[in-house]
Amino acid sequence: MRHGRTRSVDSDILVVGAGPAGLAAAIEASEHGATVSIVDENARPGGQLLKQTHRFFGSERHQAGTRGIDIGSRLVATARDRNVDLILDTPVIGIFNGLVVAVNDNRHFLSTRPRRIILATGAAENAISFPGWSLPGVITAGAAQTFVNVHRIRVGENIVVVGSGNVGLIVAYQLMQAGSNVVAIVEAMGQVGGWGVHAAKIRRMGIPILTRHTITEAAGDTHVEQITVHEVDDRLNRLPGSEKALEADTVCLAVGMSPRSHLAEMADCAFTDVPELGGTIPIHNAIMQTSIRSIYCAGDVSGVEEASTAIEEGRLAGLGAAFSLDLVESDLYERRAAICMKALDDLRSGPFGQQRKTGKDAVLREYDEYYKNR
Amino acid sequence: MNTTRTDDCQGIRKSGVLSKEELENCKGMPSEERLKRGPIAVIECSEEIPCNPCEANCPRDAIDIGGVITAPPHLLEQKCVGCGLCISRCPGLAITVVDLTGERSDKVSLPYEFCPLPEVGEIVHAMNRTGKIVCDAEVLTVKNEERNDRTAIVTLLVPNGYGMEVRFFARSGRRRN
Amino acid sequence: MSREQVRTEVAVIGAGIIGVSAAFFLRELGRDVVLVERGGIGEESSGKNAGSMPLQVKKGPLIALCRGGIMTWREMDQDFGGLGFVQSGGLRVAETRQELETLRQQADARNKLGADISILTKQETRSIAPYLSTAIHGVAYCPWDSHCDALTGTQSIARAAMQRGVEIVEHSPVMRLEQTTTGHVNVITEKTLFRCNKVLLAAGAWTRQLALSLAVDIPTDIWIKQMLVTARSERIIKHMLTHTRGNLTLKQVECGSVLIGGGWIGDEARGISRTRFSSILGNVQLAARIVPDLKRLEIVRTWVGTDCRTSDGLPIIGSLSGKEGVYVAVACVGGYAAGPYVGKLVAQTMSNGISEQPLEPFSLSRFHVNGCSRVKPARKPRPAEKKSA
Amino acid sequence: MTAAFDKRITDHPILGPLDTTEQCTIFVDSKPLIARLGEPILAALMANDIWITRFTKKLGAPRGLFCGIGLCNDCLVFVDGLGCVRSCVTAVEEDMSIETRTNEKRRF
Repeated sequence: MRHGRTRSVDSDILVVGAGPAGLAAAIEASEHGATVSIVDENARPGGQLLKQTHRFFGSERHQAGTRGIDIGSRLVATARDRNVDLILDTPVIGIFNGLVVAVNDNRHFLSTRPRRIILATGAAENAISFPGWSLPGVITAGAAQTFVNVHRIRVGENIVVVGSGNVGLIVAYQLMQAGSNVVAIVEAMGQVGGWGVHAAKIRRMGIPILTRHTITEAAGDTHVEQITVHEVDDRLNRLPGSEKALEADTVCLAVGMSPRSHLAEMADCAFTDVPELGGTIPIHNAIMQTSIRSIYCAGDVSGVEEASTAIEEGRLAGLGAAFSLDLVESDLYERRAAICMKALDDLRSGPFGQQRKTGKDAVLREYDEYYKNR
Repeated sequence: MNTTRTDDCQGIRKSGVLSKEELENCKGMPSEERLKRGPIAVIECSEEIPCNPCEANCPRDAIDIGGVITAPPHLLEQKCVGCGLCISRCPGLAITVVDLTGERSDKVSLPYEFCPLPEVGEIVHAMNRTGKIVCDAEVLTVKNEERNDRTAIVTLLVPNGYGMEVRFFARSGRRRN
Repeated sequence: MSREQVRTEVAVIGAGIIGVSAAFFLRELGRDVVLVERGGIGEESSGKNAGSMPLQVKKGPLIALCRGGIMTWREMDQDFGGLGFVQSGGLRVAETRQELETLRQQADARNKLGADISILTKQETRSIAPYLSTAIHGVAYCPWDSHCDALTGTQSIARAAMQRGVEIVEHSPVMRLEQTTTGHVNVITEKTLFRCNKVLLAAGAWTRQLALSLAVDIPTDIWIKQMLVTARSERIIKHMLTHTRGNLTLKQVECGSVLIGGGWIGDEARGISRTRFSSILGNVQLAARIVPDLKRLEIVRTWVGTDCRTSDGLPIIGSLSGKEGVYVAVACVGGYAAGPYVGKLVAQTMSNGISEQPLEPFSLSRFHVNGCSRVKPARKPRPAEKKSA
Repeated sequence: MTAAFDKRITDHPILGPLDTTEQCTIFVDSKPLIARLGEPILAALMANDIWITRFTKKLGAPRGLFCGIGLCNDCLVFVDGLGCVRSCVTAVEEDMSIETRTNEKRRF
């Protein structure tokens, strides 16, 4: 509760969040001569890239085939090269009428009124509840990834993963790499959620993917000792008598993410609900500008996708913010924006990207509506 | 737990395992004639996902994706010599190189990202696409070169007829007698 | 769209602390009661306040109401529980000699009205409250001062009322009120028409708008104020703390969190209330000056609540003259403590025509001359920055 | 936990061998334990087979790791000099004194 100013931040642009979107935004904006600071609550920059030990998809532009951890270190190195001011261990606690307030590691308030704000605050994992879900041993997939790949702690010996989206499949694989045994992946839908290549990788290791199953209980005294799963019908009703017991000490929940949009909400950004993108997100235009003209958003906070799209959105936001400060020539701005938009379209094409593309289009329409009605 | 489920033959979306038909229709699969002629890449990638490092990294331009990044890779089997460079480039670890020309055994080179790595000469349990142990295999080579960026390439010797079936292995702790 | 018609003896509008208590006591008095709420139970002022109930800061006729309130809170907590009621006794701190003198004068006046305040010197203060800053000159101690849990208080009373047979209809805004020629009052929501013999308007700051359909002006307005809560901690603060200047309330609730308030104002933009950073800062600085140990704690949450204000700081309770069967009960700043008792008194009046305490000082007619409001709406609050000066 | 297993991932196919050169001693409920310098308190606890960070006040239910990134507040512990902290995002320091709330006598 101490207060007082320990350091001043007087950059043109303040980016909140040092994940892929925030770093890309800062790099892009600084390339055009803007002074940029990034504030992040964590001790290390990189966001979720810090725990992505797998190779990324996409094209050469997205460093496809490179591991997420390495993409993260490259982004951080580039940002440092460009003199981006990285303010770590400093959670932003609020935006009050354009005044951004953070608390840095010495528990001192740090407040600044930047000319542009880029919100790249990411997403938070969803949970599902069932009897025993609060027992130690029930953790989110992200927690498993963080502890296994960043802190190098094995989170359990025999693990059940709930959810077969890409996150569930990738985390199951990484748990196996860390020497744990994945007992099964449980999926309530009738088919695997994530990409076939990830699923195939899991299956050939002998891990079953129990589609049309749901977890119904985690039992144990002070830690998970046994899991019960049930088969479900099309409407997710349990089939009586279908329960199976699985011997496991850990459950990883990989059941989707929701945008962390509190700061956008505090800043009075207008919102829309897009289930395809994880829920309520600030409306924004194609260059990621929100309904508050000085605030941009990028990455999962503007709709949950993945790191490659977050990087492209970050570039757009950084470019847009720099352009609005008259730091970019129009034709350069348009050229670069077009490249990013084309890349985003590519990443959102195909049957898996289509839904997200539809969601993003809905956000753009909402944005147009919003300005028409004002 | 029995890992083989009745829906295993229902295809990649339902089970996570490519069905026989899906494998046959997959553009990354070499023809039987080509398989008989020597080592070649087998790309088990059937879905439209945004990805093209296999195409970008093939030194012989033997993999074609085309203008749309989500198109599945097309193996140009006449150009591929089975060099195996693509194995570690595939983010989905969906590529193996098989050589079915051996007199007594087939060779399968597959990506392996676990430690400790097996030793040359070790006997392992060879597993198929559903994780079922189908035969014993002998580790022929283990390559963990820097250019493969921590994805080791393990080449297994499996009995004839298993080259297109074996896709993973588990350590058995045994060695060749 | 045709509305479902429902007959009831009494309708109460507004499920805040006064509305749920009135419904509870009306039911205890044998009445048939429907409680209609535009949102959820206790979602506005009654759920967003900090649960402070310092009797010693009240003046005039409010003292008796507040004493009754604290006794009612205690009885209800013993009866059905869940209110988080703690009669910790309260200390009102003086940071200067002049402030201590002010406290002395106020104590003399308020004790005549039953406030039971005693003044403690610096040494006496240190012996009962060593956690206070050594710079404190003295305190006024009042054994009545209490606090409760605003998150659960109104909810628990509502639950008890339901168990006793009160019907609560949530998420049903009342569109208008009508007096019928047969002497009934119609309470009209989107889906339902409640035909009742008597209606109680207990919609807090929104009562003014509600009463417009009856052509009555109830001069209240809204004050947006903010509060903070710290992470849990070992026991530091043992009393309900207030400040002579009126800009601080501090208490440590049972779970270990410290709630910090004192009427610091928040912002409002486009109908949405927001916390104001300068108010957070000022409130925190003041709290840490009074209880230095608080410097160690983390603020985990800040939020804004609303207060219904009247220009003279007193609640408005009683029947509306010329409007047969229509009653009103709205509190004022700091009215949460008195809330259940206000509900009890108005229930008695509605049911029996008389209450255990006279309600004349709180009559709406004090604002009205010939049916017209004769006072301006309450003045705007002073900017918070000045308060801490 | 049902069976003992190695909590520290000493070797990893992608991340390589674990660097344990910088260690420190922390005191958890007065017991000295070895931690890797700079790792979060919770990682140190788990490495030493402590999975419960606290019991809830109302029901006495155990809590431990859940979100791992400081959002859920399930893993709160009490640290001398710092107070109540989220153990998954607070780094250990030499001689740090940590109280897990397995001791229910402590009233939080």
